[in-house]
Amino acid sequence: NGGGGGGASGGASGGSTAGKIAFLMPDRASTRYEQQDSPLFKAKVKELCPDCEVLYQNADGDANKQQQQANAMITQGVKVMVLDAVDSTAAASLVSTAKSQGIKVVTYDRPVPDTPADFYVSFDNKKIGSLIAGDLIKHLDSKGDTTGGLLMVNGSPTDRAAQLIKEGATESVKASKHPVLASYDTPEWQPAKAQDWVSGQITQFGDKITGIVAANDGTAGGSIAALKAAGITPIPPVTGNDAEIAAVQRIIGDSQYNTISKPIKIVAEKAAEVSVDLLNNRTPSPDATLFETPAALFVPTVVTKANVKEVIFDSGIYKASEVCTGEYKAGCDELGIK
Amino acid sequence: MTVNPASTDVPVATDLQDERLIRTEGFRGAVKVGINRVRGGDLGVLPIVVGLLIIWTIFQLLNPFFLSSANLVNLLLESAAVGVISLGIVCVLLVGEIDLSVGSVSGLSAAIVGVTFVKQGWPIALAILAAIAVAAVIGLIYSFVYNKFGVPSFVITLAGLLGFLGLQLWVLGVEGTINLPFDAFLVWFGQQAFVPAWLSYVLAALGVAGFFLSQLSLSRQRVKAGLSGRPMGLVIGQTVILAVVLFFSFWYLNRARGVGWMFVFFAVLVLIMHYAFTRTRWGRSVYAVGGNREAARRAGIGVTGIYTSIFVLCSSFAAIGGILAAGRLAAAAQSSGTGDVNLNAIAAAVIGGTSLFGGRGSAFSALLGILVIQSITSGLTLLNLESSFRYMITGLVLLLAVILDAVSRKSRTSHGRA
Amino acid sequence: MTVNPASTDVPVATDLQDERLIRTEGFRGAVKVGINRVRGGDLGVLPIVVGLLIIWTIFQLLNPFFLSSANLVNLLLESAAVGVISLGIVCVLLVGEIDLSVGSVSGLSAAIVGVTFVKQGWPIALAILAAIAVAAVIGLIYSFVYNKFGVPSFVITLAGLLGFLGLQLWVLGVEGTINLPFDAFLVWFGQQAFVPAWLSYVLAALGVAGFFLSQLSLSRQRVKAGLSGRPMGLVIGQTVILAVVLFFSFWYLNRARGVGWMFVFFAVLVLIMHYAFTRTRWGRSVYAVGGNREAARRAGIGVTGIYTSIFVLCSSFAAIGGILAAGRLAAAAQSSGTGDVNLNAIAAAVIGGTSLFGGRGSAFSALLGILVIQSITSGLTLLNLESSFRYMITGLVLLLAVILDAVSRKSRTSHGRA
Amino acid sequence: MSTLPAERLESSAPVLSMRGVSKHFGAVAALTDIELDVHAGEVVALVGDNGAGKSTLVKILSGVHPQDAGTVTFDGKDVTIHSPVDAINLGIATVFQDLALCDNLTVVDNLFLGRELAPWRLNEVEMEVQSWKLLRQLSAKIPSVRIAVASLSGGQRQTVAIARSLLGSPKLIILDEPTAALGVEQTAEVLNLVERLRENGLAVIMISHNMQDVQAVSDRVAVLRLGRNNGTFRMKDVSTDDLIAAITGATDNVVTQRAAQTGAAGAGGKPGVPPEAPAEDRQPAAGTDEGSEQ
Amino acid sequence: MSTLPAERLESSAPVLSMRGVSKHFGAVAALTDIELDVHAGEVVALVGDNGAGKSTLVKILSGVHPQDAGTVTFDGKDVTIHSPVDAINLGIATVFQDLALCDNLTVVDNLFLGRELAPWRLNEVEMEVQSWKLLRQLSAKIPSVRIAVASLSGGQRQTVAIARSLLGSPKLIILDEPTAALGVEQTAEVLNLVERLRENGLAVIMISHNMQDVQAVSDRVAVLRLGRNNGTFRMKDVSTDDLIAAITGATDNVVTQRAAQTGAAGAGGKPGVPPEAPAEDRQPAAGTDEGSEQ
Ligand SMILES: Nc1ncnc2c1ncn2[C@@H]1O[C@H](COP(=O)(O)OP(=O)(O)OP(=O)(O)O)[C@@H](O)[C@H]1O
Ligand SMILES: Nc1ncnc2c1ncn2[C@@H]1O[C@H](COP(=O)(O)OP(=O)(O)OP(=O)(O)O)[C@@H](O)[C@H]1O
Ligand SMILES: [Mg+2]
Ligand SMILES: [Mg+2]
Repeated sequence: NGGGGGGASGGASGGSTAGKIAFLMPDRASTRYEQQDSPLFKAKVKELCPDCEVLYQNADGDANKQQQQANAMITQGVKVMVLDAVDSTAAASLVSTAKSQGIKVVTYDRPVPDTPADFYVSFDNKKIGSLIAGDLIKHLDSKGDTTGGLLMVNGSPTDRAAQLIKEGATESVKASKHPVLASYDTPEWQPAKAQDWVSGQITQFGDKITGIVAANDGTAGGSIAALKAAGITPIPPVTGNDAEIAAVQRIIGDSQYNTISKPIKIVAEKAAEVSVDLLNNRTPSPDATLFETPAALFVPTVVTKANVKEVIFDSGIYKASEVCTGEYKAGCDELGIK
Repeated sequence: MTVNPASTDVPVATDLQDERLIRTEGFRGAVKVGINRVRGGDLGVLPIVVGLLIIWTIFQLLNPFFLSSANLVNLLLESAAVGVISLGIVCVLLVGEIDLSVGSVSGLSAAIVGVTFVKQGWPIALAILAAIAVAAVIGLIYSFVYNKFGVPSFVITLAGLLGFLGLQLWVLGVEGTINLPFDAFLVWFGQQAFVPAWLSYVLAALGVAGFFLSQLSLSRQRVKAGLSGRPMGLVIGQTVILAVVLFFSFWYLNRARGVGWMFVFFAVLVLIMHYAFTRTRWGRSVYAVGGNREAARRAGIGVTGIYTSIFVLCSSFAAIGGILAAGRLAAAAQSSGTGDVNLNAIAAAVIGGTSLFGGRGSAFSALLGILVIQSITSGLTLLNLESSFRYMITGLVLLLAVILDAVSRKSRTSHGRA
Repeated sequence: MTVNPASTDVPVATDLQDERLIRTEGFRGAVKVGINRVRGGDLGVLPIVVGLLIIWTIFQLLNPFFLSSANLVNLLLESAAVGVISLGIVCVLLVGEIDLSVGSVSGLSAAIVGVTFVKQGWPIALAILAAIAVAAVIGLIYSFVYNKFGVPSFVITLAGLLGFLGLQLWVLGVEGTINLPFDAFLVWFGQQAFVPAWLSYVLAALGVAGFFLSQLSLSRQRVKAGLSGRPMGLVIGQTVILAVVLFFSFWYLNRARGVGWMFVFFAVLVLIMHYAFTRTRWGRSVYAVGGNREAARRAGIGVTGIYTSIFVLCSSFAAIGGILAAGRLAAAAQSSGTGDVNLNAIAAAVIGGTSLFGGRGSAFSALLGILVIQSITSGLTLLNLESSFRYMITGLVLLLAVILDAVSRKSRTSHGRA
Repeated sequence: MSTLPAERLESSAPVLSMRGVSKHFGAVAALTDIELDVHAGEVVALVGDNGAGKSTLVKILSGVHPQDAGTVTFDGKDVTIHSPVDAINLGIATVFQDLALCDNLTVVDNLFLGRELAPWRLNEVEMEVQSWKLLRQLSAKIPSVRIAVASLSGGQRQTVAIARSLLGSPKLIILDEPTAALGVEQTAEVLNLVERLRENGLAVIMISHNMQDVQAVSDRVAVLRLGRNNGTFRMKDVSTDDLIAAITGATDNVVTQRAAQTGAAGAGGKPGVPPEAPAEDRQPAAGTDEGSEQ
Repeated sequence: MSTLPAERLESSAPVLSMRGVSKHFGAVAALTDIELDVHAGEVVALVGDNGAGKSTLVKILSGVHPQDAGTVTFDGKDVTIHSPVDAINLGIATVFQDLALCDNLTVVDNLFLGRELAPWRLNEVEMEVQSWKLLRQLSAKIPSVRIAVASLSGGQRQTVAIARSLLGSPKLIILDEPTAALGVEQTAEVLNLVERLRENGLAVIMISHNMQDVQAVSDRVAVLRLGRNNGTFRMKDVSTDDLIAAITGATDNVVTQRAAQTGAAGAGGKPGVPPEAPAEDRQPAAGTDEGSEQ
C-alpha cells in the first residue's frame, strides 16, 4: 500500500508488478456486476498479479456517484482504472481526469466515445438490442406469426445504456414487418412498472400482441408476470438480456423466450489481463479499434431454450444446482441439464 | 334559519338547543346542511372523488380502453400493494411523523419471503409471518430510537431506508432475483384470485345491510338519549347510493375477471383501520398525539406507546405491501421496493387528504390517493407516450386533481379554522 | 448564583437586572454560561460538529487516505453542488414547506445550460442566466399555486418533480447526454479552479479580522446603550479559535490542490443566506411565517410575498446547484438530478438541524449536513465494500451521527421548550 | 373619572362605525346585524358572555376574517378590510385574545415583528433598548428579552402582545381581554395605559369580563349577547347589575345569586360582586341608543 | 361562607405537601425552595405576580416538568411524579393555564381524552350526553359539542378544560387561572363549583389574579414572589391590600395608587379594589406558618 496523500501522479511508470486497480461498475439494474464481473475479474487479477489489489465500486446508476468513486480511487493511488460507465457520454470527463493524472483507463462493457481510453473491452449495447430483437423476429417469422405487433419494454429513460439498447432493438424491429404496438421506457428498470404497463397494453391490444422486446431480464420478468396474470396462454415470446438465474429459469420453464449471455468470464478475464499489462507498462494487443481506442470486442450469445444447456451450463456459467430448483426441476430434466 | 314546523312542539334535542345554530331537522334540513357544507368547503372526501371522476372521464375520452372492465380490474389489483403501504404511511402521518423506509422494508420482506419460501422451502405462511415479524421488529427499533433519543423520524427512517436496502441486497445475495413459483398461493393471490360473481354480490349486500343497520341503530340510540337522530330520509338516501355504487361496480368488474381478492384484502384493511382510528380509544389517542402531543401527554395518554404501535404498524403494513407486490410480480428482486414506491405511498396518503403535520386524515385517504395515482399511471400507459411527455402529463394531471381538493379545503379554512 | 464582585458598584446592564437571572459577567461568567448551556443542551451546531469529527476519526482509522489532503479537497468539491441545493431546501423548510422537485429542477437547468451553451452556442453566462431564470419562473409557478389554491407544497412539488423531469428529458432530446467542453469556464470552475495558497491565507485573515471587528463593535454599541456587552475575553477566545481553524484548514488543504473555488462559492452563499436570515427584516419574517403563519400575517407581514420569495430562492438555488453539478461532471445528462439528489439535499438540511416543521434552523445546517453526508459517502467509498454493506453502514453511521445531536436537543427540551 | 367629557366626543363623527355586520361559521351564526360606533378619545368596552362574538368582531375589524355582510366606516370612509395589512395601514392596532405571537422568536423579535428597525441591517441594539423601555412601562416581569416567547408565562406573553400594539402610531387600539392573564400590578398599569391612550385622543375598544376594569376605564359599554347587540350604555348611567343582566339576559342569574348568598352568609369584609340598587335607566337596544346620541 | 371550619382541617395531615422544591430553566431560576401544604376539603389560593412561578409549580405537581430539587408528599407518601400519568394515577387533576386541548379534536373527544367510554367500541352517544350535562352545569355557551375546539372562543375553550378535570375522581384539583377567560356567569359557576368540590372533601389549589375570586372561595392564600414563598395567609385574617403588598413586594404600588386616585376622583359607586384597613396579623413566612399549624 504505497501512494501517499498527495495523489497518484507519476505512479504508473517504474515497472513494478504490484499496484491498485479500480474496478468501477455502473448499477444494480442487473445482478451481473456483483454476481459475475467483479468476482471473475478479481480472481483473474489475483492469478496474474498476486500482490495487486482490486478496488470494486458500484455507482448504483448515478453518474455523480461514479465520479466521486473515481476521485476516491485516484486519491487512493490506483494505477489502472477499469470503468463501466454509468453514462458513457458523461464519463468522458472521468476518463480525461484519470488520464491527466497518469492513470491508465480501460473502458469496460460500455464504450466512452468522446475521449479515447487506453483500452476497450466489451460488446456494445446497441448490438445487444438488435440481437435480442432480431432473434425474436426470426422466431416470429418462422412461426408465421405476422398478424399482430410487438411491445417494446425499454430500460430506464434516464439511463444512457438503456437508450443504446433501445436504439439497437428499434433498428431491428423497423427492418422487419412487425409493427410496434407501443413502446415504454421503464423508470429505473423497475419490473413492477413494466408489469403495470404491459397489463395496460393487454387490455388495449389483447391477443394482437405477438411478442415483447424487453430490454433486460428484470423487465422481462415483469412483462411475463403481466401476461400470466392476464391469463394469456400460451404467452407470447418475451426477450431478455443479462442471463440472470431467474431468467434462465424462466427460459427453462418456457415463460421467457430468450436472453443474452455475455461471455462475461472471457471479458472479465480479458479486462484483468489488459489491466495487469497496463500496470506493467506493457501494451495489450487489440483486435480492433473503436472510437480511437484499441479494443477487444466479444460477441454475446442469444440464449433460447434450444441452446440454454450448451451456453449456460456446459460452459459453466451457472451450475444446475443453482438453477434447477423446485418447479424448474422438470424442465431441466427434460433438457438434460444436471 | 327556518325552523322546521314539525319540530316546534316536540322537545328540541340536547345538541340543537343553542339559539345561534341555524336550525335543521328532517330530510330537508339535512339537505340544507349538506348544501351549507358544500358552500363552506367541508366536503370530506368528495373533492378528491370528483377529481378522480374527472381524471377518469378525460382518460376515457382519450382512450376508450381506459374504463373497460378489464383495465379497471387491473387498476384495482395494481393499487393494492402500494395502497397497503400507504395505509401504513397514513398511520405515521396521523401522529405527525414520517416513514421514508417503507420501500426498503417492503423490499426486504419480499426478499425474506423469497429466500425462506423458495430457497429454504419454508411453508408460505411461515415465510410471510417471518417477514412481517422482521418488519415489526424494525418498527420497534424505530420507535425505540424515536422515543429514547428524540431523533426526528425523518432521519431515523432515512437511515432505515439505506440500511434495510442494504439488508435486502444482502438477503437476496448475489443472485438478485428470486422467482416465486407461479402456482404458489402468493402468486395466485396476486394474479389469479378473483371474487366469484355471486360472492361479490353477497358481499355487497352484506355491506349495504351492515351500513344501514348500524346507521339506524346509532340514530335510535341518539334519539333515546335525547340527542338529535339522523334523519331517516338521509340514512335511506345514503344507503341507496352506497348500494348503487357497490352493486354497479361489482357488476361492471364482473364483466371482466371481477374484483381481485388482493384488492378486497386491501379494502378490508382500510375498513379495519378506519374502525380502529374512529371507534377505539387507541385511534382517538393517535389523533390526539398528532394534533397536540403535549396536550395528549397531559391527558394521561401513553404517548410513547402510541408511537411504538404506529411505527410497528407502519412497518408491518410496508411488509404486507411488499409481500403482495412480490406475489403480483411473482418474484422478489433487488429492485423490489425501490424507485418511487416510497414517494407513491406517501403521495397517495397526502393526495387522499392526510395532513403531513399530523392529526388530520383518514384511512380512506390511502385508498383514494392510490386510486388517483394509479389511474394517472394507467391512463398514461394506454396513451403510449414518450417518457418526457409521460412525466410532464403525470405532473400536470396530479396537480390539477389536487388543486380541486385544495380549493375546497381553502374555502373551508376561510370559513373558520376547523 | 454568585454575583461577580466587580459588577456590584457599576450600574447593572438593563438586560441583567432581573433578580431571577443567575448572574454572569466577564469571561468567567461567560464560561459559566457556556457550561450551563452545555448541560442544558443548548449547544447550537456543536453536537453535529462533534458527530462529524467522530465520523472522520473512525474513517481515518479504517482507511488512512480518508483524512488525506487530496481526499478532503475532493470531499469539499463534491459537497458544493448538493450543498447549494440544500441551502434552498433550508429556505423552504424554514417556512414549514418542502420542495421535492429540487432534483428535477437542477437536472433541468443542467440540461438548459447544456443545450443553449453547447448546441446553440450561447455565451456561457447567458446560458447560466437563462437556466436560473427558468428555475425562478418555476418557483413563481409553485408559489402562485401555493398562495392561490393552498395546495400543500408536498404535492405541488411532487407534480413538479415529475413534470420537470419530463421537461429535462424533452430538452435533452434523444441524444440524452451533452458533454460540456473541458475548456469551458463551468467545467474549469467545477474541476480545476482552486484558490491560490496566498489568496487563501489572505481570505482567512480577512474573515478573522471581520469577525473580530464586528463582534467588538457590537459589544461597544451594546454597552453604550446600557446593555450588557460581550466579555472581551470571550470575543478574543472565539476569534482565536476561528483563526486556528481557518488557517489550519487552508494550510492542510493547500498541501494538495487547495480549496476549490466551487466550495468557496458555496460557503459564500451560505454566509450570505445566514446574513439574510438573521440580519434582515425579510429573514425575520421567514422565521415568523415558519413559526406561526397566522401570527405573522396578523403582524402585517406579507405572507404570500414571503412564500413567493422562498420558492423562487429554492428553485434558483436548485438551478445553481444543478449547473455546478453539470460543471463538475462536465456533462448534462438525462440522469442529472435524479437518484438521491433530492433526498440528500433534504437530509442534509435536516441533519444539520433545520426542522421539518418550520421556524427553526440556520443556513449553516446545509453546510454541516452535506459535510456529514459526503463524509460518510466518501469514507465508505474508500472502504471498498459491497453495495449491501455500503448501504447498511451508511444507514448506521447516519443514525449514530444524528442521535448525538438529538440527545443534546432532547436534553434542551427537557429543560424548557425554547 | 375621565377628564374628557364623553358627551362632547360622542357628538363628533365616529372614528369607526359598523352597520349591519354579520358573520357565520358553518352552521353557527357568530354575529348578526351588529352596530358599533367608536369616537376618538373614547374608550368603548365591549362585553358579553363567552361565545357572544366579541373576538369575532375584533377579528373582522383587524382583517383576520372578512365579514359576511354589513359595512365598516373608518375615519368617515367606507372601508373593506381584507387583510391585517389593510387594518394596520388604516391605523388599527389589535391585541388578540389568542395573542398571536411567534413562539419560536424571541421577545424582541416579536415586539418588532413586521416593523423592524433598519430592514436591511437590523438594529438589534436599539430594538432591545426600546423593548426594555416598553416592557418596564408595563411592569412586565420578564427576565430576558432574548428568550423565545414559548418559554414565557401566560401573563408575560400577554404583556408582550400589549407592548406590541403600542409600537406603531394607531388611531384605534383594540384590546381583546388584555388583562385576562395579568397580575394585579400589570393590570393596573394596563388600565393606566388605556387612560393615557384616551388622553392622547386615540379610540380604544376594550373587551373584558372583569366589570371592575370595565367600569374603571371605559366611557361607554356595548353589550353583545349570542351574536347580537344587546344595548349600549353610558358608563356613568349604568350599574354593575344592569350590565350583568344585559350580558346574561336575565336579572336573576347565578351572579346575583352568588352575590346575594355571599351577602347572606355574612362573611364580612370579603367583597364579592358588590350588591347595588338596580338602576332603572338601562337603555334597551343598541340601535335606538346610538341613534339618540347622534 | 364555607360550612367546614378551616382550622379543623388544617390540623389533619395534608393531602399534599411540598418541601424545598426548586426548578430552573437555563439561566432563570423559576422556583426556589418552595413549601406548600394543602389539606383535604380546603381551597388554597396560589397568587403571585406574572412570572412568579405559579404555573411552573403546577406543572411540577402534574408531572409536566420534573423538579430539580425538593420533595413532594402526597397522601402521606413521598412521591416522584415523572409524568402526567403518574399525577393522574395519584388523583391529581389539573386545568392548565395554556389549557392543553387538542385543537383538531371535537369538544367531546377532548373532554373524554384518555378516558373514553368503551375503549374498543367507543360509546359516542353516552359521551355526548355526559358532555352536554357537564357543560350545562358550567353554563357553557357552546353551540355544538361536535365541532373542533380550534373553532371555540377563548372562554369556551377554558370551560371545556375545566369540565375535563371533573371527569375522573381526583383527590386534588389544581386550577391554573380557571376563570381568566370566562364570562361573569361562567365565573360564578366555577366559583360555585369550587365550593362544591370543597364540600365534597376534595383539596383544591386555585391560581388567580382576581382578588375578589380568591377571597370569595379560598380558605388559605399562598403568595409566590419571583419564584420564592412570600407568605401564607388565612383568608379570614388578611385584607386585599395586604395580599397585594405581598404579591408586588411593596405596600405602595401602582394598584394602591390607582385605588387612591380612583377614590379621589370620586367616581362613586364603582368598586375599584376596595380599600380596607391594613390587618396586622399578617403571617410572615410560609415555614413558620405551616409549622405553627401542625
Ligand atoms: N374559526 C371559527 N370557526 C367556527 N366557529 C367559530 C370560529 N371562531 C369563532 N367561532 C364561534 O363563534 C362564536 C363566537 O366566538 P368568539 O370567539 O367571537 O366569542 P367571544 O365573544 O370572543 O367569547 P370569549 O369571551 O369566550 O372570548 C363561538 O360560538 C365560536 O364557537
Ligand atoms: N419552559 C420554560 N422554559 C424557560 N423558561 C420558562 C419556562 N416556563 C417558564 N419559564 C420561566 O419561568 C418563570 C415562571 O413562569 P410561570 O409560568 O411559572 O409563571 P406564572 O407565575 O404562572 O405567571 P403568570 O401569572 O403570568 O401565569 C417565568 O419567568 C418564565 O419565563
Ligand atoms: Mg373572545
Ligand atoms: Mg401561569
